[in-house]
Order: sequence, then C-alpha cells, then structure tokens
Amino acid sequence: MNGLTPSTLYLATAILLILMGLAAVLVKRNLLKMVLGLSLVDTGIHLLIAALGAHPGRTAPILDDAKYLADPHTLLARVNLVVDPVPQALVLTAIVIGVGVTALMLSYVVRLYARRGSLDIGEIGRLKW
Amino acid sequence: MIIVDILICLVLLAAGVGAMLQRNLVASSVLVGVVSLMVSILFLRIGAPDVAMTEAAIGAGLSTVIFLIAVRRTEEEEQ
Amino acid sequence: MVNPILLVAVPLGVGFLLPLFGKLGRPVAVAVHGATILFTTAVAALWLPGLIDGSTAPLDITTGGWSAPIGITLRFGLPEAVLCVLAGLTALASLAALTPREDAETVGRSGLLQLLVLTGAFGLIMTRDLFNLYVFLEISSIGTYAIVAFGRDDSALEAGFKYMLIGAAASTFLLVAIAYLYKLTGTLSLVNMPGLVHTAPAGALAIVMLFLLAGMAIELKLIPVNGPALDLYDGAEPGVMALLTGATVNGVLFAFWKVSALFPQAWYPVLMTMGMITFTGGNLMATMQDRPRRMLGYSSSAQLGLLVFLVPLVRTGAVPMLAAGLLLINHTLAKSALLWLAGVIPGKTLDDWTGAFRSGFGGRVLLAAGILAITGLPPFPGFWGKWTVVTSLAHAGMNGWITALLLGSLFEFIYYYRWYQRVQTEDDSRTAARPVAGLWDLFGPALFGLGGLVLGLVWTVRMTGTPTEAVIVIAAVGLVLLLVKNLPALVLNLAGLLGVVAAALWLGRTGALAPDTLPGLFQLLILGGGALVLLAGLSGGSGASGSVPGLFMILVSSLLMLARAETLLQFFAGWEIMTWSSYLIIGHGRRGPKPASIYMVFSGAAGFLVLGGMMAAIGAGQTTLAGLGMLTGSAAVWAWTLLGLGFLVKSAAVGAHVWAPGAYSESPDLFTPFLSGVISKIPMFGFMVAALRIAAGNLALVTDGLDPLWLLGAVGAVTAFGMTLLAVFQEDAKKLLAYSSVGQVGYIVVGLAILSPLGWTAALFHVVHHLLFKGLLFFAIAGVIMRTGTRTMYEMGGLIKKMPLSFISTLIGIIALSGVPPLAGFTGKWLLYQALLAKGWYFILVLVMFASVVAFVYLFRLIHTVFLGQLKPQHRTVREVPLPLAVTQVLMIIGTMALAVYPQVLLRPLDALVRGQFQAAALTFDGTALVTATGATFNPTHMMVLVVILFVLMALGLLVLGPWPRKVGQLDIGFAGELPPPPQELHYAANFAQPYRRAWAHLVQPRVMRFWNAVADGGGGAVDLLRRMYSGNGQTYVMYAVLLVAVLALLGPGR
Amino acid sequence: MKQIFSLALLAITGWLLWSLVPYGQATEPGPVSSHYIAHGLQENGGSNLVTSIVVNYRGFDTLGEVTVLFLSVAGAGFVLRRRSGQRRVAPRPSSEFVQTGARMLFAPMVLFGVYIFVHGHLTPGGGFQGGAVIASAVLMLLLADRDHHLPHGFMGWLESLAGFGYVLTGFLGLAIGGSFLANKGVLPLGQWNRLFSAGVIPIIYTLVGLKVGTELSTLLDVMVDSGRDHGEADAHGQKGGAA
Repeated sequence: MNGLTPSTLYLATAILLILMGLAAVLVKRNLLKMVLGLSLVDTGIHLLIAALGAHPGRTAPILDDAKYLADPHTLLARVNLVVDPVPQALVLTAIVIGVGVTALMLSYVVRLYARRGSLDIGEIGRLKW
Repeated sequence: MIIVDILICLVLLAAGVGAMLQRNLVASSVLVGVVSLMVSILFLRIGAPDVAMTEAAIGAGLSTVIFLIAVRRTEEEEQ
Repeated sequence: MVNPILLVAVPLGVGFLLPLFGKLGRPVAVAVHGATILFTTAVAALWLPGLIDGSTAPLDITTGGWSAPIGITLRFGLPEAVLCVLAGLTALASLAALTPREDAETVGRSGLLQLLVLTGAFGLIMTRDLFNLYVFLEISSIGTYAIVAFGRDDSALEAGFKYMLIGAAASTFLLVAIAYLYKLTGTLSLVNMPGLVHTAPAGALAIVMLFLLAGMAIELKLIPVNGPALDLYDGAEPGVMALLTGATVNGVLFAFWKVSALFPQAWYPVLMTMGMITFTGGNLMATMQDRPRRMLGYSSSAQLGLLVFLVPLVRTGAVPMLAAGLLLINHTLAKSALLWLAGVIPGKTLDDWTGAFRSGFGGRVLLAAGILAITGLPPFPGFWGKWTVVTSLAHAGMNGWITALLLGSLFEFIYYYRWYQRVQTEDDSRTAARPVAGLWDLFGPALFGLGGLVLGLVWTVRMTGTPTEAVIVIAAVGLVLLLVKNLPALVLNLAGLLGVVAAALWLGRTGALAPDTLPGLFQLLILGGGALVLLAGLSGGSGASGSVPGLFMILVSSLLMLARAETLLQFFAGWEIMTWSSYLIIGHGRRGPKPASIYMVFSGAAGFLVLGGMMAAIGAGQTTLAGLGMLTGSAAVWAWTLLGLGFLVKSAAVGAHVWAPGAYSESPDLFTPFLSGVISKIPMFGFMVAALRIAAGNLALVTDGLDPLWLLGAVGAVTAFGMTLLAVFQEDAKKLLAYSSVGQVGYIVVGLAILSPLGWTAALFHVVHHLLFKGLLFFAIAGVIMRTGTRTMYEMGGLIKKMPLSFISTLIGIIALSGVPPLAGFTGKWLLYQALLAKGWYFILVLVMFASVVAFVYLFRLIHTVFLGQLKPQHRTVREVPLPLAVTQVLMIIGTMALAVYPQVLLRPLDALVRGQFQAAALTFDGTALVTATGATFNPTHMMVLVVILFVLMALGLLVLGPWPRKVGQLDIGFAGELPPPPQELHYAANFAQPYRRAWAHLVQPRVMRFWNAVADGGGGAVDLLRRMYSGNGQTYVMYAVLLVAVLALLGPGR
Repeated sequence: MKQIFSLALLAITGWLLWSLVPYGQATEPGPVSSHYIAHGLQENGGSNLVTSIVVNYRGFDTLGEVTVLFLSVAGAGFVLRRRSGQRRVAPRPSSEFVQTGARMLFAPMVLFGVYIFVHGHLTPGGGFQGGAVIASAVLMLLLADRDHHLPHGFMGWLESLAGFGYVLTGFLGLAIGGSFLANKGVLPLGQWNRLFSAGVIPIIYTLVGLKVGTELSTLLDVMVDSGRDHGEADAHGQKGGAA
C-alpha cells in the first residue's frame, strides 16, 4: 500500500470502470446492457478527468473563508492551497453531455424494440457490406 | 486516509462488475446508479463538491430513472 | 463588419425560440429557419472578399472577455470563411430538399435539428480551444444521431444506433486524450498548446496522440472504423446526409487540421497511410456496390481519406493548402448534389435507377455533372486540385503515393460510370413508375452544379491561361446547345456548323491552321471533321438531335485545346475533357451505355497512365511538352513507358482493344466517323508531340537491349494484323468497320515508330487519308442504316438500285482503304513500305503487307453483301440518303479523289512539317513524281491516268463486244438462282467467312476479352471478400475501434 | 471466439491507459489554472471558482453544453415522436402513500433546487445541479399522479425564453463588455460573498437552471409516455407497477 498515492487509486478505479464498460459493450448482445456499459464508461471517464486534477491535502476551489481575501501575498499562497478547478469544469460539461447521449441512445433502443421486437444486437444488422 | 478511499473503490468496482453480470436489467440499472453514487462520494474526497452534486443528481438520479423507464418499455430479462 | 461570433450565437438564439415559432405554424418556422441560415451565410460571405485578397487579416475572436489561453477564442480566417459559406449553402439547399418530404410528425422539429447541426459545424470550424472543439463535436454528433431518425423506414434507426455506439467510443478516446493533454501541457487552447506539446515526456505523448488519432479516425470515417458511417449513408435520408456532408464532415475535417498541429512529425507517415488506405481501399470496395446510396457513402469515406492523407503534407508545406481546399470544395459541391438527387429515387438498389431522370427539367444533366465533378474531371475544380496535389507529390518524389492515388481514382471511374450507365439504359417496362425530380429537389444540385462549374472555369483560366477565342466560342456554343437541346436537329447542327466555321476562319486568320506544323495540321483535321459531322447532322437521324450536338461542340473545343497545348497541364486538361465528352456522346447510342462505360474505364486508365508519365517528367523538372526532349535517365524511361502505354491503350492497340468495337459500333451513327476519323488520331498526336520526343531526345534509351521503337512498331503491326483478322468474321457492318478502323490506326503507329522523316510522312499521310475514306465508309453505312434500320449485312442486299450514291462512296472508300492502285491508299502504303525497307524492319514489313491483303477480304464482303445481290422485299421503298448526308459524302469523295490524283497537295506541307521535326528531307518532288531518299520514284498521277485509260478500254470492249445484259425479274427463279426469304439460312453471304473461320479458328478466340473478364471477375471476388468485413453488426464495429487502437499501439511511433 | 479476441484487444487498451497513470500524478497547477485561482476572485467576484470558470472564462463551453442538452431532448422527442397509428395510453394510478408524499415534498424540492442555482457563484452547485433537482421533483409528481399532465405550454415558453435569455446576456456582454458572454463591464462585481455579486454569473446560472429543469422534465415526460404502439402498451399494461 506504500506506493499507492490517492491519484493512482482513483485513476486505476477509473480505468477499471472504463474497461468494464467497454467489455460489456463488446461482449453482451443485449442493447440495454450495452448502453448501461457505455454509461459505466462515461462515469469512469469523469472519474479519470477529475482524478487528474486531484491533489492530496488541498481543499475545494471555493474561496469562502476570510483568509482568501484579496491580499497580494496570500494571492500566490492561495495557488497551493486549492485544487486545480479546470478539470472539474470539464467534468461538469462531460457529465451533462453523457446524460444527453444516454437519453438519445435509450430513445433509439425503445423505438428499435418497438420495431424489431427484440433487444439483440444481431437483430439490427440488415444494413451491411 | 487512503483506507476509506480504497473501501469506496472496492464497493464501486464490485457494484460495477455486478451490474455488468446481472441478467435482470432493473437490478443492473440500480447497480449502475450505485456506482455513480460511489463515484460522487469519491469526488467529494477529491475536493470537487460541484462535480459531486452533479454526478449525484444527474448521474445517480436521472440516469438511473431514464434507464428504468427504458427497461419498463422494453424487456426486463436479458435473453 | 459583423462579428463572426454571430455565426454561432444567432442560430443558437433562434434555435431556442424555434419551438415557439413552431406554435405559430409550420411556414413561419421554416421561414425563420431559412432566414437564419441566409443571415449566417451572408455574414460569412461578407468577410470572404477581404480575406481572399488579404486586405483583412484573420480575426481572433474572444469569448467571456478573455483572450487565449485564459478564455476560449475563435478564429475566422480564409479557410474558416470558405467552409462556413459552404456549410451555410448546403444547409439552405438541404432545407429546400427536406421540407417537402416532412410528414405530419416531423413538421417543424427537423428544422430545429438542421439548424443546430449547422451551428455545431460553424463552432467546429471556428473554435481554437481543444475542449470546446470536443463540445462542438458532440453537438454535431448528437445532431446527427437525432436528425438521422428523419427517415420513415427503420433502417435509419438501425444506422443511427450503430453510429451512436461508435460515436460513444470516439468520445471516450477523445476525452481521455484531452484530459491528459491538459495535464501534460497545462493549457487547453490550440493557440499555445502546439508550442508546449513537445515539452511533454515522449512516452506519455505517444499514447495520448494514439488515443487522439483513434478518436478522430472514427469521426473522420477512416478504414476500419467507417462501418456505421456507411450504414448511415445507406439507411438515412440522402437529403440529411447531404447536410452532414456539407457541414459536419467538413467541420470535423477542419478540426482534424487544427488538431494535427499537435502531432509530432513521427506520426505523419501513419496519418498518410491511414488516409491513403481509406481512399484506395474505400474506392476499391465501392466497385462491388449495387446500392447507390451506400456507394456514395464509400465514396465520401474515400474522399475524406484522401483529404486526411493531404493534411500532413500541407502541414509540412509539400502540398499547397489551396489544392486540398479545391478538392474539399469540389467534393462538397458534387457529393451534396448527388445525394440530393439520390433522395428523389426511393429505390435502394441499382436496378431502381434504370432510366432515372429521363423526363423532368434537368435531373440527368445535373447527375452527369455531379459524377464528372466527383471523378475529378476538368473543368470542375476537383481536376485542378488533384493535378496540383499530384504535381506536388511528383516534386517531392513520392511516386508510390502517386500510384496509389491514381489507382484509387481509377476505381472511382469504375463504379460511378457503372451507376451512370444504369441511369442511361432505357427499359421502357420500368421507367413508367419513375418519380420526377421536383423543382425543390433540383434547387440544391443546380446551385452547387453551377457553383462548381463557375469555380472550375475560373481555375481553368488561372491554371492554363485563357484559351484562345476560338476554343471559347465553340465551348460557349456547346453549352448553349446543351441548354436548348429540345430544338429540332436542323437548328442545333446548323448553329454548331456556323460556330465551327467561324472558329476556323478566326484561327485561319491568325495563321494557326498552317498544315506544315503539327498543331496546325491537327486543328485542320479537327475542324474539318467536325464541320463534316455537323453538316451530315443536318439530316437528323441517330446522333444529330438531343444533347449530342452540344456535347460534340464541347468535344471539338477540347480537341482544339489539346492540339494547341504547350504545357503538359493544357494537354492533359484537353485530353480529359475529350474523354468525358466523347463518353457521354457514345452513351446516347441505342445500346450505347454499356460499351460507353467500358470505354470510360479504359480511357480513364489511359488518362491515368498519361498522367503518371507526365508526373515522371514533372518530377524531373520539365513541365512543358517541349521540355520532354530534355529528359534523361530513369525519368525518361518512366515517362516514355507510361506515356506510350497510355497512348496505346487509348488507340485500342491489341490487348486493350476490347473497348473499341463496342464503342465504335454502338455510338450514334453520325458520330462514329468523327470517333474513328479524328479521336482515334489524338493518341497519335500524343505520340508525336510527347512520347516520341523523349525517344528522339534520348538515344541512350535505345541501346539497352530491346529497341523500344521496334517494340512499338511491332505492337502497331500486330494490332493492324489482328484487328483486320477479326474484322473478317463480323456480321454487323459497323462492327466490321470498327475493327478495320482500329487496324488502320495500327499502320499509323508503325509509321510513327520508324521515327524517320519518310516514316512520319507516311503516317501523317495515312492520318489524313484515313479520316477521309473511313469517314466516307461510316457515313455511307450510317445512311444505309438510317434507311434500312438494320446493321446486319446478310439482312441487306441489292441496295445499289435504291442508293447509288452510297454505293459509289462505299466503293471509293474500299478501294482507298485496301491500297489498290488508282487511289491514294496505294501511295500511302508505298511510302510506308519504303520507310520500313529503309529502316530494315522486315518482320514488321511482312506483317503489315499481309494485313493489307487480308483487308481486301472483308472489304469486298462489305460492299458485296450490302449493295450487290438481290434487293430484299422490305427494302423496296428505300430512298437515297437525305441531301445533307449526300453532300457530305460527295465532299469526301472529292477529297479522296483529289488526294489520289495529286497527293502532293498534302505531301508538300507534310514534307515541310517533317523537315521541321527531323531537320532532314523525306521526299523530293520531281514534277508529279515522288523520289525518296533511297532514289525510289513513284508517279501517282501517271498511275491514275494509266488506270483510267485501261478502265475506259475495258468498258468499251464490254459494251461493244460483250452480250447485252438482260434485266432479270425478282421472282424469275430460273435466273436469279435464289429463293425468297428467310434470309439467314439461304443468303449465300451469310456466314461468308466460314472457311476462314476453320482456318484461323484458334487465332481468333476472344482471348483478350476473356482475360479482361477474368480480371473483372477475379477482382470482384477479392473485393467481395474485403467488404464482408462490414458485417452490419454494431458490436463488431466497436471491436474495430478497439482493434485500431491496438494496431496503432503496435505499429505507431515507438514509446 | 470473437468475444475473446475483443477482450484481448481491450487488454491492450487497458495496458495503454495504465501506462499513462504515472503521468497523472498530482502536480502543481499549470499557468492557466494558477491564473484562475489567483485572479478569479478579482476578475469575476464569485467565490466559487469552478462556477466562474464554467460560466465566464469557459462560458462558450457551457453555452455549447446547454445546446447539447437541448438538442438531445429535442432529438429524443423526435425519435420517440408519436408515429401515425399510435395513441396515448392512460397509465394506472399509483398508491395513496406515494401521492401524498409527492405532493408534500414537491414544493421543498423545487425550493431547494432554486436555492442551489441562485447561490451557484457562492456555494458548490449551479444551474445544472439545481435544474436536476427540480427535474427530480417533477419526476416525483409524474410518478405520483400518473395522469398528471405537465403544463407543456408554460414549460415550453420557460425553456425557450431561458435559453434565449442566456444568448441575450451573451449579446449584452458583446455590446458592453466587448466580447460575447463577457462579465467584466456588464454588471458590478459586488462585494465578496454577497448574494448580488459576481456580475452576470448568477443571472446566467439562474437561466441555465430554469432551462435545465424544464428540459429534463420534458425529457422524462417524453420518455415515460410518448407514442405507444398498441402491442407495446398492452404487453406492459398488465405488468405495469411502479417504475
């Protein structure tokens, strides 16, 4: 456990989540299970991006304490007290995009089920060659 | 302390594997919701409250609901 | 002017409000939607002029009040402006195409999705921030997923879902890459990231670049991950795909251009390989497609692959960005137009396209224009783009890439022209239910077709300089005639004739038509041949009405451009325009489409061989025809071989002759004389002006073992011999003449290959003489076909009574062709044999002599079965040919006789011409006699007088002494010695060549035809295996994405 | 066979991701983020730096993202549009307990949602989180009163106006502040930690919150009972039960 920094742990978990999701997409034949897999991949990615910004011992980038008031020398000190906010902004956007895509995919699954009567990926392969 | 993180990650991965192997899609959706919830707790640990709230509200809450609605309109059991 | 940020902001604002406008009624929503697109396109277009002439510098637009790298910035330079205008126009035309197709449920909603897809494209084009680029990529992707559901049948749903699966994989890779890029460089702005990216550790950078490339490869539809994109073209509504091609695809490509700045140089070969594999592989797989929409998908993926191949080259400055720009614009215009047209025909397979767009305003013209543009033929911009690209590659010495590029382009010829062949075929049973293209459907194709043509013409002038007034006049007349093609044949041909005559006078005055120079002689030939065809066309009939005269004028203008060419580019441009205009004319024959598409594929191959040869020359620094003489070493060998092969394929030398009989016989009857008289001589002109200049200029070439000139001569001789042999067995008059015509060209090749003053004189004499007598024969047969309606010889007979003039012209034509004394054929042959003797090529001499003897066998049969023998009952009411055709035949008879009586009228200018070329005389003229360098003399005029005297004596003898001829009635069985019909079994001429067939049976097997068929089937089989990889299963496509990552990991630049 | 091959390929991807982990360790913030941390408070007045970044520094991303959500909801509606020959099926009412509970909790949840996006620039949270909470409140209503018809007209107007308001604020920034979505000169940045501080940010996040809230509710409504084929409805009529 000694070499294990928090970042490595978070990144490792994220990578495992992504691989688990992709494995489901590649192996499972049920459409819904594939979309669930992709949702897992999304969650994994969000964890990965946020983990890249993680920094043990630093607090959230909310300057709500008096000590953060605008004072030149605390300005620079503030940089090593607070976590990097940019990855968090990216993850925020990525989550909403993820839910948008998932919603659309599920609509397609519902409509395809209504038309083809089955959720098997093999059933939707008429367009080929 | 790293132990708490490790515990959360283990639960998270277990839920993930369970979700993928589970045949009943409702259970599978709920487990993915659990994974999202655990990840939002991790976000808190990382020091990203905004992201934690978003992940909890949208990831755990809404995604799971959408999945359940979709399962309801198709088939519950995976052939 | 207006801040380009509006391009994104205004459509978004309106988009959010569109549901409200929708409540006020559908027309309002559509109007608001159209107005927004117009506004945004106008904003982009306003900036265009300033950016083009450089007066306005590219704008850097900040958002949120912060400049890069703190805030997100956008850039609006020339490329962005051009792409935005293109996207706007595509969206406008797609709106026009899709609105009438909306059913009750999609009303108003699809407009919103179209608008947001366009906004996503604008954002993709302009943004300079990596994550913002990802967001706009997602907007475009989700827009695509949503709008694809526009289609009624569920194949659109299936295609949409599969596209989403692979899109999600792409997003995964991109997000991972972007996150780590931020971690390694500390910034997200593309303004300063390229500068910082090399500071990152090499190991990390390699993996990050790998994921970035994998993600972009999916968006760019590269092989192997373009499966779902192909299903999209196949399943979704073509109007929607046109919008995506014009807006989203170009946006993604430009995004890749911006992102390519991050890739270290080591990755460039990987990018180029993936691009070229997609281009050549995509086109190869498309050749086996029998679903036009899916074929368009393969073509899009291939063209995108070509542009991806160019990105690293433009980055390193090897290829100018302008060339890639031209290719992109050409692809967008042509592909969108084709997709809109594809939307009109609901059928999914090739058969549903039989006789498409037969009626209706101009659907077929636009379809033809689109196909010509997409296959990169002049005057459309794609040609100039491809030429610039290929020349830049030649300068950089990348011959391997050039070969792959040309090979891919050849595959394009195969499947596009097979598609157009199906459109041209008339099948009356099916076309009844063919939908007609409405005005709205044609708005987009017309707008883009016109835009492409204008842009192409502008570039024609920029690249080759303004062609002379004569060429412009004829081309202009051609275009006008195409527009008014429904006028009667008389008017069309008369206008054409006036145009040609005017051009001839104009050129004559400027002294360009002097017959003692090569260009001068050939321009005379072209204008003369053209005038004769148009004159004959006044009589109407096959090949004189509809769009043929218009296309014919374009053909003549292209030939003039080719004859007057100085630079290799002008020559090749003229060559390609000749190819496609003659292809379209041949396609107008009743059974023309199939042979026409074979003609196009072979001509395309010939064109690419010539282009390859030219690239060998340009690679060695020579860009003009004259410069070819200075080529040395391997460049000379490559140029000589490729140019030679190209010209041989185009002149249908043996081995590549399979296209000629079909093209000649099935082309419109009045056009065939021009095809065999003039167009078959263009490759000869090519030999003289280009290929043989190399040989002459570089004698070292000759010494390495086999003498290439002798080889060329041998090929010519074998062609002459082989084709004459095949001609003997033909039952169809036009096919017989077709084989004979190809044979005669063989003689010319022999003459040129001798490369001596006398040899060239003989060849050039034969060039002019062949135009006269073969034209005469074809016109005569055309007249016979016009009157009797049949081409099979044993169904004719005894026409001498009804069509005396045609008989006389055929008689003279035959005598001239076979080289029998009184006519100039003998002079031509005499010159050729003298040259061969002087050169010492005895084997070739024997072959040529034998060929001309055999020629007489089929010639005798032609005139005998058609004109002599018993007149068939159904031909009893046959009248002589109409006046214009008769006048044409008389003119050509006069020409042939003049040449026979006094050949020096042609030989003197030819001698001057040859003297110019070789700085040595071929002939000296002693009064009317010709004396060769070796002292052999021959006096054609005396020979003519002698033969006339003999002929008169014999006629008198017969008249005075011989038994008076007694008229025998048709049914007087005793004397006529012939039973009434049915003709096949009893007509003694039927199967006339039976004895010869047994003798030469083994020689005459259609081996070459079988060879080419084997090539086609073998290739087809292999391709069939290849395209099986797109199994239609969405899961397999995601597996290909992961496979791509694995392959890149193993083969990509080292950690 | 194909599965094994796919998983093998996946292993390579996993190995690639794993070999990137050493480069993902915690490092000092880069030039750009240290600018945000150091000067974020002065330049935007909001104490929640993430919100300042999301709404102002990278405001164009968020505009794009709102479009993404708008597009996917419109897309879902387009894909699930009631095709000809389908009719809306009346769902079965849920139990008493759920109905009263839903009605009791609806108001506080909406209030909580509004609180989140109004204080977006001061405390963690913002437009998206607030909107999601409102949507969950509406979802509870949908579950409780199955026949409850959402005020589509009102929500449609609210969604469109909120979106247009966002773009209008952007244009305001362009007109006054010199660049699209600018915040500096448009409104006073106010004192630190006051409700009315951080210039335009609270206004934008309120608009975003309203838009996301209505949009996600429409999405849920569309997915729950948009056009149903007869077969589909009957097959599930019997099984029914709570979602």
